Amino acid sequence: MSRLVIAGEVLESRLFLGTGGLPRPDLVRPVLEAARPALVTVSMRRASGSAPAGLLGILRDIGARVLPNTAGCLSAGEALHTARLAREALGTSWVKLEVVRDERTLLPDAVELLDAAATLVTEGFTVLPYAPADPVLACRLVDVGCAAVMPLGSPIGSGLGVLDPHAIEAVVAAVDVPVVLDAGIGTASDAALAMELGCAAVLAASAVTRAEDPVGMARALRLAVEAGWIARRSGRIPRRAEARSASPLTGRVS
Amino acid sequence: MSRLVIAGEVLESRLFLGTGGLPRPDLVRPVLEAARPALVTVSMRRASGSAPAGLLGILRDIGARVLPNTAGCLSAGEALHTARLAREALGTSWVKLEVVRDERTLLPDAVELLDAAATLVTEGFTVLPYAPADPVLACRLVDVGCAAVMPLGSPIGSGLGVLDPHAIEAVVAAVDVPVVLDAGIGTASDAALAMELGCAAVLAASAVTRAEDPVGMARALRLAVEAGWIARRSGRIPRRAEARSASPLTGRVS
Amino acid sequence: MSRLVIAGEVLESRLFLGTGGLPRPDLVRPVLEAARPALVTVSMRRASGSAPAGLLGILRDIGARVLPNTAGCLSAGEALHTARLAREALGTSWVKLEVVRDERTLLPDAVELLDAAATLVTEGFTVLPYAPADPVLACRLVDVGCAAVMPLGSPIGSGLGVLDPHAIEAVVAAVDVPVVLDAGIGTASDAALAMELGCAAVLAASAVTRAEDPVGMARALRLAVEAGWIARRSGRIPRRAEARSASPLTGRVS
Amino acid sequence: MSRLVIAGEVLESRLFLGTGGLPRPDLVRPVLEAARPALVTVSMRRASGSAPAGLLGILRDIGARVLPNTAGCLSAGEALHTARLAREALGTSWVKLEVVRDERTLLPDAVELLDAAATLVTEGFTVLPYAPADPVLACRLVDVGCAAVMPLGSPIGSGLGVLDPHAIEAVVAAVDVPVVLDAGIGTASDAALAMELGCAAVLAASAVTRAEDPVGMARALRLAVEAGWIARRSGRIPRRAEARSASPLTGRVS
Amino acid sequence: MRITLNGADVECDAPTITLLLGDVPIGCAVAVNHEVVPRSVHHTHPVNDGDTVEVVAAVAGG
Amino acid sequence: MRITLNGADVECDAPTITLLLGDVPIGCAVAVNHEVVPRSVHHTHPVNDGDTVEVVAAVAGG
Amino acid sequence: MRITLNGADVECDAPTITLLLGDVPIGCAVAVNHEVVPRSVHHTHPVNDGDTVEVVAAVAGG
Amino acid sequence: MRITLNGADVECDAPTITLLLGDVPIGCAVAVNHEVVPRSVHHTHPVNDGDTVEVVAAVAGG
Repeated sequence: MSRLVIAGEVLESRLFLGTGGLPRPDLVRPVLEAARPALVTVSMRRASGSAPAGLLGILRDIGARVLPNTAGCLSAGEALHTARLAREALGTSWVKLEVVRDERTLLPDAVELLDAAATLVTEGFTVLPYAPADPVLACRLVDVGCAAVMPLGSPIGSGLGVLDPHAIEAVVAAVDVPVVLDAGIGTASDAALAMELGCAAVLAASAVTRAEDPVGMARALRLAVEAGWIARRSGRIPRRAEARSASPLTGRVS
Repeated sequence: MSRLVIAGEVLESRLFLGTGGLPRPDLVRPVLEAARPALVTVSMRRASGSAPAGLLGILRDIGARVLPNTAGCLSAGEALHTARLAREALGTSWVKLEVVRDERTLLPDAVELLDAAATLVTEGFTVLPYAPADPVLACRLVDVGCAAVMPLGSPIGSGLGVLDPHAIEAVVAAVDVPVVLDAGIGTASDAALAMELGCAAVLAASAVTRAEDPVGMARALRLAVEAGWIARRSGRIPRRAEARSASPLTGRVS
Repeated sequence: MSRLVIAGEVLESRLFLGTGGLPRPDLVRPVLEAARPALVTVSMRRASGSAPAGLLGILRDIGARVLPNTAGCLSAGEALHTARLAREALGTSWVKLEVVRDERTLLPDAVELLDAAATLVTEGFTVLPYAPADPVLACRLVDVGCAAVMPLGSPIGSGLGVLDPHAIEAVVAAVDVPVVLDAGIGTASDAALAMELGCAAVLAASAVTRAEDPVGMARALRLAVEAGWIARRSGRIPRRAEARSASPLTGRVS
Repeated sequence: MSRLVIAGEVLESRLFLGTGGLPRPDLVRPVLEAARPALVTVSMRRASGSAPAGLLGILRDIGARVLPNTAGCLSAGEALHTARLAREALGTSWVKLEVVRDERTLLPDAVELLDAAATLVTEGFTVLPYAPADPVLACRLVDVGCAAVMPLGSPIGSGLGVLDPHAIEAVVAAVDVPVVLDAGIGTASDAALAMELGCAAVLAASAVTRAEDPVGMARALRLAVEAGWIARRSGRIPRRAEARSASPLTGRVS
Repeated sequence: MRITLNGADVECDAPTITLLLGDVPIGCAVAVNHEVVPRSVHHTHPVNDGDTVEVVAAVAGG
Repeated sequence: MRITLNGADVECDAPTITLLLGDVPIGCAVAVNHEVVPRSVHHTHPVNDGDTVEVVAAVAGG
Repeated sequence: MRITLNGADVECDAPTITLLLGDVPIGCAVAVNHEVVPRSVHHTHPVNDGDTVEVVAAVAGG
Repeated sequence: MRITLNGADVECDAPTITLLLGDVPIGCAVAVNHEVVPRSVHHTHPVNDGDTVEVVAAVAGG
């Protein structure tokens, strides 16, 4: 596959992964080896004093970048603080920016998001905002300097896939930065569909970590993302209401 | 992937391919190399006296089996005659049995199909019928000895994908032979979805041969079939209307 | 609404109703008054010796015809016997012909159905078969003399609506008798959609009888059937991917 | 139907109508008589000096309120100016607030919309904003004082219906003002579905004015809105994957 | 004599359907040995030892 | 004097809105220099050289 | 004699299938009067006046 | 003195972050009174009575 470039950086995969929710820590490495993600999301949480778990070491081993998120932030201010802590902790200026209205729906708050994105860009961050599937808001996020846009396919962790393919296509058409499908992926066909709609990458977390076999699902999503990406570039046949034979119509035995 | 077995034969891939409709004959080999199908469908047509094109040689080279179809047959009698000619010509008793009502819709005729299937089984054929997505008819086809059932996802060549996933799941639940999604595949996500619904394999033709880049689409479908197969076995997360965070809810910075 | 004609009989409504499953018998009359169905289905069951409940009297009062069904029959033979009993009991030669494979899926068995339909037609019955949404089978049912075809939208009692609108449209296009959407209706929009796809009528039972407010849902379905019927005849706007303003584009204040 | 109340005003219908796009002016009156809308949208456009067409007189005759829109406005400033002109011209402080990003997609601009809404509320307007189907933004619009929220089902004039029912349900759940489905209605089942999702009303324009028979479609939508409203209140049956008979299972003739 | 009435073994000595069942109301029908017996001949149609008699009624259905 | 009326350059010498436009019917409104002018003061509101005058009417919309 | 070969009227005097068609390659098959003729007997199977002969080949299908 | 450390009231007498927390490993960061304190100045940055100190670490997320 041709490679994905965000903010001038070449990424070696079009699958991004969150590992939160895995039932056992020893699954982290095989899941990452099966998924081979370009970016792996992490959250910033109060430390119990000990060193962070081996996640960062595994990322180094497999050559994946860390992408801190601001999950759980309910205001621009909280998100700014979390992003700055993440930059200091991880030495990366990339951030998956999340600002949600409430902890039940986990839906992005367009106003706080735009506010926080604008500030973080001026502070030198590379901002990838988790956003509504709203083409106009996507434009505004790009206007303030976001490096990508990450519309949700459906609510976080819902596994409902891409509820409004038309909206995702509209976001892709509206902006000239990579569009990453974030939230809602449930299984392989969802990921393939997202890529076919024009997304440049897909982020999955619960779909993998809460599957019965996380390693298997990691591998399935990797293949599906590649399949969808190639399919998009291969020019699919148009949908038609009428049938059309692939077998020759002439020369039939009568 | 664990291997597919039909009628006691092990097949090395879960993608079956028809090559009718390719714009240029020199695409046959690269398409087949990209798709690596277990079975490749052919039609029986009046010969102009010369030897058949190199398709059979290519199949031998890449290790794919030939699967003659009875495309274009409008009655059980025509289909029987075509199947017998195919067995003589190709030395295989496998047949993709098609009996359609008319050349416009190309929809399968359950009555003629069942009639032809029963006769062919008694003559020693391994019958894979192209059938309506009807669980009860699928049972009847198995009752008369069909080795697999091939329900349509949507009309032949339409690219509409799987119009009624519930019906395909019901066919899978109803029979204990492999179910092969036949007809309607348009792109990679359709193939992945079919596998996730429980199909044992997918047959594609127009989706590949009439794509802008048939070789690319062949590769995309191969990956998608594998992705969907693995996803099915990995136990996807349940769909839920409510969100659920993959990031920890505790320890957030306030 | 222009009136529905089946087998030469004018029906005053495009809603057919089954009343099985109502929580209380005193709901029968208000439900029927709210739904104003042209036909009301009944089943034939062993009598405890007493006279049948007041259902037939209510039908007489509101001017609805009775339509006996052969629900629960697993073979053509059982269906024939049930239809003959119904004709004797009710003095009508109309029958909603159901032959299912098993009591779990309640899906129609095309082979037994076609067999029973052919026999009943020769015995002078007016046959309305509950059938798979299969255009070819629909043609065959008409070929043997069925007066209408009743494809299922989704499994009986599932409330899943019309799972494959394309298939229902194809059935409508294939036959020149009225197509009645049978099975699967869950709510008003399902009924409207069925009519918009070209159905001549809709049959509902569980959607009404098991709703929290059966009388309300009866009224909703009556309105929805009328709405869908008129919409179909009013020539809906084409679906278009792009927006188009209904407000004037010129003369805007700058 | 129980009556709709917006900003303390009782509205006698749950259908709102735009009449822009009708092929002939003499259709206005019969269309309005068939639709019986509570509100009829108008746009403000440069006058050619003559009196405005008889639309206002017809509205008075049929007892419908006029609802000026700000269609075509690309900024908060333009929308404010248009709303103020409308109030002066029509003597109503109600306004359907539209601020779009561009004239091609006609998609609402959340930022400008929120800005304009806040200002208009402080000036005493009753603001009904045409908005993305974004529950969080809907909350913010209510926070600044909007009297209703009007999420789009699909792009204006597209006839694609409700592309993301889950999102509309989420908007309904998020706010305690009436939710009016605006934009995208194509036919009766779309309107019924919108109501079943919990909308308090539906606004249609192109669906009626550009139908082949606008008067027929107006009537169809009126019935569909009522059907969907009643269905919502009648407690539909749950969707279930398995069948469930409405006919008695016991007492069958064997 | 013994007959099977709606699936149950029954002892009876009614020589005709009418004497066995009385007047069968509208909405009901009778079959003997899997043949429908028209209402018009209920009063003459014999009931014999070993017969299988079914009486069915129309009930609310789907 | 010259004014801009609904986007067009116009020569006029009407000193007030009412003299310029007559009675503006219900459903219409007037703005001068982007400020709405209430109907009640049309007969006194001056029209000055260089003014931008807009007259709008309600039309069928969506 | 005259035969029908793949739907066309043909004059020929070949007494057997092999003499009529030569060696039929793999992937092809022959039917005479709607009966498949196995390759092994092509050299002896007679062609008679009025016969309907079909020669078919496997081609790319769907 | 008393500080608030990750939301808990804590008694301590460490004059600097380094003395309070030791070497903060990669993947962690410290904020004092809601300002991030770069790792490079942990050994000099004072901890004062009443300070709010946060120590956070990267954990598996979504």
